[in-house]
Amino acid sequence: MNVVGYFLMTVGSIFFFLGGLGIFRMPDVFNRLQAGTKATTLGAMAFIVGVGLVQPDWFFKTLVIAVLIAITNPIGSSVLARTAFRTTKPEEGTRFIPQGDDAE
Amino acid sequence: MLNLLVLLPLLGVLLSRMISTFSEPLARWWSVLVLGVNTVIIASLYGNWGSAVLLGQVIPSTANRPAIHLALEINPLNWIFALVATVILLAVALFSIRGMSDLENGGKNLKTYHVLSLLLSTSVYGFFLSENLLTLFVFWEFMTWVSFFMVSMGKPRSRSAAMVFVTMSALGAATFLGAVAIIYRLAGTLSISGLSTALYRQPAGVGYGIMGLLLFSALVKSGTFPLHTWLRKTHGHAPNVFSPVLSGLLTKFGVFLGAIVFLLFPVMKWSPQLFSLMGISSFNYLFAALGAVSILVGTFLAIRQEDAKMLVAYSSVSHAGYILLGLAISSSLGVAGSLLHVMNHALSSAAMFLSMAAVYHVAGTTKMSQLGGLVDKMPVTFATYLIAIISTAGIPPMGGFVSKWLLYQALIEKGMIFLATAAFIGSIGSFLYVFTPLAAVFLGQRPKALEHAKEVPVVMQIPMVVLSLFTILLGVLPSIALRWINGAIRWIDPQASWLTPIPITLSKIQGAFGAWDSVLVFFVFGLGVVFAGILFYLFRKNRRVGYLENYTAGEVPVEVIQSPELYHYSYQFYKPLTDMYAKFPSMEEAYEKGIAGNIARLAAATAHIFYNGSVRWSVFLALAGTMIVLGVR
Amino acid sequence: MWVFFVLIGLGIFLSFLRMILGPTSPDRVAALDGANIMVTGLLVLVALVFQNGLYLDIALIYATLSFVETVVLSRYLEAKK
Amino acid sequence: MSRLWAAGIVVLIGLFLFLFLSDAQLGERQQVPVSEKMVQKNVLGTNPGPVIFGQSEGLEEGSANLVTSIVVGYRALDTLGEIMVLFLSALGVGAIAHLVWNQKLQKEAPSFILKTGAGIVFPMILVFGVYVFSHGHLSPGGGFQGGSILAIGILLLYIAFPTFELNRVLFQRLEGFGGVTFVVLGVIGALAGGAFLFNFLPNGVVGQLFSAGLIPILYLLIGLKVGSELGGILRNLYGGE
Amino acid sequence: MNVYTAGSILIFLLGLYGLLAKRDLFKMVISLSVLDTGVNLFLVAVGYGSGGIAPILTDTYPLSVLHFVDPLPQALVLTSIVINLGVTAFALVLVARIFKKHGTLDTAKLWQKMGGEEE
Amino acid sequence: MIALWMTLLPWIGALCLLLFKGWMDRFSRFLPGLVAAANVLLALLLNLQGSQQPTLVSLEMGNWPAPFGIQWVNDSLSSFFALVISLVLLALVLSRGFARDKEQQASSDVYSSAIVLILSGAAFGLLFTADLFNLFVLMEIASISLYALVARSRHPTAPVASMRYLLLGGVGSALYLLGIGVLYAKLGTLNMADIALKASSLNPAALQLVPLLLLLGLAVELEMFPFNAWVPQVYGAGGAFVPGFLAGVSSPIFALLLLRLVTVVFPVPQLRTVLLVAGLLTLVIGEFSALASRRLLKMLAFSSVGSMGMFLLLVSIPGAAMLRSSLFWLVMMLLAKVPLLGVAAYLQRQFGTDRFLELRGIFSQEKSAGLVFLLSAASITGIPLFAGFRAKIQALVSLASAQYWLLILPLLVSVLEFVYFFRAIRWMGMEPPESAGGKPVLPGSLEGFSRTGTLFLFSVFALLIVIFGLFPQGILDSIEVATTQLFDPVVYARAVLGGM
Amino acid sequence: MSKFLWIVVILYALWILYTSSVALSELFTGLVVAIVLAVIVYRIVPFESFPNHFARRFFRFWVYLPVLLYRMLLANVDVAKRVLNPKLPLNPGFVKVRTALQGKVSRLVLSNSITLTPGTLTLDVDEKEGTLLVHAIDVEDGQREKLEKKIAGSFEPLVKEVFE
Ligand code: NA
Ligand code: NA
Repeated sequence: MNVVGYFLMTVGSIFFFLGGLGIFRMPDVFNRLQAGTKATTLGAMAFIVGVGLVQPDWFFKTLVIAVLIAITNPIGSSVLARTAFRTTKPEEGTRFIPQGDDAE
Repeated sequence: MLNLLVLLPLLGVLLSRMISTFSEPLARWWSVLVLGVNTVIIASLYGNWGSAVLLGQVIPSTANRPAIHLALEINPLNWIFALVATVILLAVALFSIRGMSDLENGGKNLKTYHVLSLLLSTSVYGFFLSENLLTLFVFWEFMTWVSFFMVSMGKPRSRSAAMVFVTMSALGAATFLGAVAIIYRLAGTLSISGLSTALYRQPAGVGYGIMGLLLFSALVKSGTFPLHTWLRKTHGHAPNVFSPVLSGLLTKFGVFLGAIVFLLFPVMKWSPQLFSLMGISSFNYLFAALGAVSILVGTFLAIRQEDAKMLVAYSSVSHAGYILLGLAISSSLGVAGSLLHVMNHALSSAAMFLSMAAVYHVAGTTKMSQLGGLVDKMPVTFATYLIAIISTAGIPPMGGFVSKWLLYQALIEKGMIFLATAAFIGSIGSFLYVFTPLAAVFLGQRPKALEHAKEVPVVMQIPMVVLSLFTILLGVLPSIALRWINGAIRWIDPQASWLTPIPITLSKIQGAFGAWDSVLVFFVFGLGVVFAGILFYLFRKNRRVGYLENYTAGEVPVEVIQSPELYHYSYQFYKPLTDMYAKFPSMEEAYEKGIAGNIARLAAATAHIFYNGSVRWSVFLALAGTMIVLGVR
Repeated sequence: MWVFFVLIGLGIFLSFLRMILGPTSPDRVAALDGANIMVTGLLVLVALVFQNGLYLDIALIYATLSFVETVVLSRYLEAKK
Repeated sequence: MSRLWAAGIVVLIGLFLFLFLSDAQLGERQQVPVSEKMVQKNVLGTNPGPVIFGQSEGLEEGSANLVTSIVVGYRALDTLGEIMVLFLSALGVGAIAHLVWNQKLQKEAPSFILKTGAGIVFPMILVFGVYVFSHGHLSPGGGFQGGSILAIGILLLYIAFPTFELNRVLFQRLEGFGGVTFVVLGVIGALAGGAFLFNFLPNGVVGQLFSAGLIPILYLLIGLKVGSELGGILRNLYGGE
Repeated sequence: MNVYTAGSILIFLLGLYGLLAKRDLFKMVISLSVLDTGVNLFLVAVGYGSGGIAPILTDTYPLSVLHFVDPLPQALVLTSIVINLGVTAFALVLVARIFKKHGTLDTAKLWQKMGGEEE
Repeated sequence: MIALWMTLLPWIGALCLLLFKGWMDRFSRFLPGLVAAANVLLALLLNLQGSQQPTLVSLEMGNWPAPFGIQWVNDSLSSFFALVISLVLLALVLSRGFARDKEQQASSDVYSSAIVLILSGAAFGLLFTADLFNLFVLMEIASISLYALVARSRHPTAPVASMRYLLLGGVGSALYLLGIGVLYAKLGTLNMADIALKASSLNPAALQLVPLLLLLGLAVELEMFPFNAWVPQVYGAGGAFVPGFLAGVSSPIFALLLLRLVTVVFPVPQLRTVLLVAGLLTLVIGEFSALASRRLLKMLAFSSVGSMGMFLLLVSIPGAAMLRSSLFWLVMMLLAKVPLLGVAAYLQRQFGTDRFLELRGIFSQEKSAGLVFLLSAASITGIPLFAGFRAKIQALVSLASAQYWLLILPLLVSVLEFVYFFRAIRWMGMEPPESAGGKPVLPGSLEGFSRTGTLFLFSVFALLIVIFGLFPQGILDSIEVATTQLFDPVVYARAVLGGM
Repeated sequence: MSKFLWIVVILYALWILYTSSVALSELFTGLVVAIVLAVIVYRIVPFESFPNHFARRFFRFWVYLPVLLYRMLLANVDVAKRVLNPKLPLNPGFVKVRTALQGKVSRLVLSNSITLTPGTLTLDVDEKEGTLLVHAIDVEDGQREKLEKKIAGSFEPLVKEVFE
């Protein structure tokens, strides 16, 4: 149990780091959000549940936190992305592929 | 009995308001009645010296000092002042029965005026009969407030005059309160008659400090140089019937305070070793000199005035100077002269203002250039004015001469040549200025508008006549008053060598250098006057030449058309003389524009610097304050 | 244990850099959002280190707050535009 | 006034403060008698030994969170004051907010994701809020924190649904209810124990949900009050009226 | 004085600086809340003993004789935070009100705008 | 418990206004008045209790003894001032009720009524509390209420005035809290009595820093220079309640707190030095600024600053006599300032302005307002036999017995005071009215019962000024008892700390 | 099961999980809280109810979850690659993706799933059109149908079975 827990924590923290790196390095806000959201969500889930496994008393609590993050983080990112879409210009070369009907 | 003197007018106020709702004229008579009763009481109190508590603790008692009450006292010194006060108040009240035309015409609320005048009387009785300095102050402030409103009831510019009055009074009050606080700390008592004993062992510096503070307010109130500037404006714009009270009485508040300071704070006791000048302490000499300057300034400024009321106002400055001079010399002759002069000046200046009010009543103005030739229209008024100015100028046989004679005796006794010269110049000057109104108002050519002028009603004549009679009496038999004054001198310090009663008989006064037989002089002068009168009557001219007709015969200057009074001979009557000191900077202007203006500017700057609209600046100030407070260590 | 601290700390640090650098407001908010999730993780780690479950409560609340914060800021930016 | 001035003043204040504080030797305090006794729950001098989580019973003060035992126990009056402050703030905002906003702050319609997401997250937030103020005596939470979380939930609703309008009068009554009940409980304490805010309920076992007497109840009221107050403030900020 | 105290005082000073140097009322209000935060941190720092544990009895720290952090300053800070929150909320609405009324938040301009109404 | 009820009652009232929102809105107009009247009764009861035997009653909140719990102490000083302040509050609340706008929404009236109620509760709490942090909380309640009330005023500068007040108040309370922090770090207690006993064990730096920080915290409400830049605008924003409250309730209360701080808790010489300098500056700058004011409310605001300066000056000097005169000064000034500000606010409301030049000759039309103004001005300038004179003479005697030079500035500025009050009377009372009817009157100007009621309230104060001027013995006796108690910190500490 | 009961159950479950306590007091409080809150949030919660096939939905959920987790893992590996190797070609673009899902919750779950899976991020859902606006790191050749399939195709049926 402990081993699994620490493994998850390790994976989680690595994803945290990667998320940070992604937020830092990616070229525009959408790419940053992409990298950031995926990495931090999975990172948080893994890490927090990992802690829950290391300390089994807390397992359910950590589960609740993980679920909360899993629900809220993508929503937050989507909302922010829409804001970015409406307020900023994406990186050069970004294409817009509309629905068939819109194109005509 | 003593308390009645204050309570009666105070109760009278309430009744006066009630009476005036039925009948306003009746309220005028009511005032006369109240003041009459008070006069009787004061007269009857002579010799029944004592004190009474009016109201409970003003300063509560503490472990080691007794409480200070609002209390009254009557003693030989303040009885004299009270007597003068009640006579003048009564005279003015009587005169007011018909003499308030300026107020009536101005549409002023006479009901309010009666209330105010009774309140003012209350303050006057209370002030002169105070048992302690705090009571004195109470009635003093009382008087200031009431006067503020009474002055404001005058001509349109009287409001700003009242502001000047209040400002000066407040200054005086501030120094007075400072002195009171210090005395209370030192002595634990404020009782006037006990001051001398209570302050006996204090260091000289403190003593002079207190005296300086008190004298400052005395100078303000008495209108003595250099704090005389408020008098002109206030008198010039105050209601006519208020001027005699203001000049004859209210300036005596300051004199009374000066008397307390010089007579009950004996400097000699405190510091005999203090550098002395001409036989008196240099402190006293300073104030004597101030008195002398005041005489000169008052005289020269009076000479320059175009308005009879303002002229009399400045004459008050010069007379305050005489009184201060005598008190500051603090010799028996000086003190007696001063106290006598208080009576003389009160009577004569009240009489002068009343006659001016009478002229106003008839002519609607006191501007000399618009008046003239009233002598045969208003003989009683003319006589009153004539007697008053003779007394004022210090010419025998009127009372004014006797007091001035005593003062000269005192000056010469001490060998004060400079001061005596100043006083003498003042006397000469007063001949000049009292003559201007005499000539311009009563003599000379009568303007067309005054052809149908009539003498004032009898009720107004009575007080003028009575005051004139008193003036003459004080000239003929000054010994009556001097007996009272000797009583006061004895009361002030029974053992003192510096202050002893002056030797008098019924008709004779013994000075330092000779005696004065007033009765004899009176008869001599009386004969002279009668003789001159007969001559005047016999060789009277039949026709007079109008000066306006003569002067405008040729090319008419533009100014003449605009203001013919430029050619009235009273206009710039002493021009060659006044030109000599016209360039002299005006103290009034220096005070108003200089000091008051600068204070106003300073105040505006303060408000602007610390309380401007900037939010950031407020934060800055607060934090700077924090910084400084934290930096205190 | 310090490995976790270092990794998460670096992640937060990088996010903060992005927050400072911007360049657009959504960039900063995105970085803040990312950092907040990492802080949540950090709080859970602190709970483990101190063996004190109370920090989990704090982490939960922090996660909730961070979501609302992100949403509010995005809506604010949208409204401001 | 330039920044330089500002900096100068601040530096000087800082300097003085630092000098004072270093001279005052803040760290020197050896014992804090007041707090020590509060921690031991022995202010009245009746508690014989140490307090043990999950075991000690009938203590003078039954909260496991020592901060809570001060905030809602030993110094509960401050907390009454504190909720009055928040109450005032809500009143003040309510009193001038109608002079501020005439139109809705929100121009853009919110996204579907936000609307739907808010509908799901909001109930969770409420649960957490209630958890926080109902466990205030056992955890770092408390009425104020819980109430704030409730208000955060309301904020989310406002953000997500531009047409959302909370029932203002109901919320104000809730505010009033929370406050009045707090005071009434305090007065009941006075009747029962002779002192305002006397904890007249049994304290139970330290660490259990139903323990610490009045504290959970007070925290519930505070939570309600704070939640509705902050909600009301948000409502006003969000362009009510 | 330890590093926490010093740090909190620095934050306090930062708030002071903001209050002094900023001309925008909104920023001044924010500075005020920074200032308050500094003071609150100071209170916490004052009660903080090194190695102290959060003053809550739990399964893991079940005994009151343990070395808990002084809870009283924390309780005070809790109250103080709420108060600051109340003040700040009100202040922000006030800022909005001022902006609506005068059209600016710049203190210098506000001063000018109000100049006529001042005296 | 009576003391506590004086706070609880208004607070319950405020909470009930919202609890029964919608049902009680009409009632909201009268509730503050009712509560204020009840508080007057409570205060009377408190004083009756005290008159049997002057004791210190310590209220232990939650039965927690000092210094652990919060203590409220009801001594002679606080009971006496509770009575005074409850009376002032009653007048202010009633005049506020009279001045209510007809077109004003009932709901916003609920808000401000609730705020006023909370404010009054906090005011009494400040009088009684013996705990420095509880004091902070109550102080914040009072300040926030005032910020809110000022912000609600319709005067054009009101929001900015409120903002300025808020920013300065915020700085002040932060400094106060910092002081509490240092104090707690050193002594580990917040109870005033406990601190009084332990203060001597503080090291010199702490003993200096703590009182200074606490003083800085109170300075804003004490209207102490340079923390009083908010004063003119906040008073100037007018209203029937706020200026009167500031001058008649809040500054006296904070003055009392300062007194306790200086005499009971920290009798430190440095503190007195700061108070001396600050007092002189406050006095002089306040009075000078008053001289420069062309608006009545601002002039009165500055005058209020000046009298607080005098108070600070008096407090800065040790000794029972000084204490007595400072308390007396406080009461007498309060009695005059409330009607003055009331009349000013009334005039501002009726005629849409409070500039002297625009109010020329207004008293010929508003006779009773004029009379009230006149009597109160007479008192505040220290015209003999008005209440203010008693205070002034005592203060001067006290100052003289400390240092002669202390007399100089107070006396000089008293001349200024004379001048600006007389100037106001001259413009409003003596000058002939100049097209007074031409001014636009506010839509909500008072008529009929409201007008009579408002004027009646302040006439009562004017009457009190005259009565207390002639017969001040009652107040003097109360103050004497209070001073004696205040001067025995050990008794205070024993009473508060019980058997400790 | 009615919507109300669903809400109560979910909230109660949340409470029990979070408190992790079987003490009666906690259970009781939780129940009360769940019921009271359910009343409050009843109108706000976006789903109407899940009327039938509860067991099947529950089973399908456990199919959906591993798929999601697996895709998330893939996504993170992808992120790792791109972050660590910035030279990887980026070919970003916005795509409107049509969805057959009708329910609010299911659409939300879909959009969240898309966000968490490799290279894509949902920006918005157009309720009327039934389309999702998606940002994709690599839009390849810009073929919409292909992209649609790639982005939504794998999740749509799973989500439909669980949440619709
Ligand atoms: Na708690
Ligand atoms: Na708590």
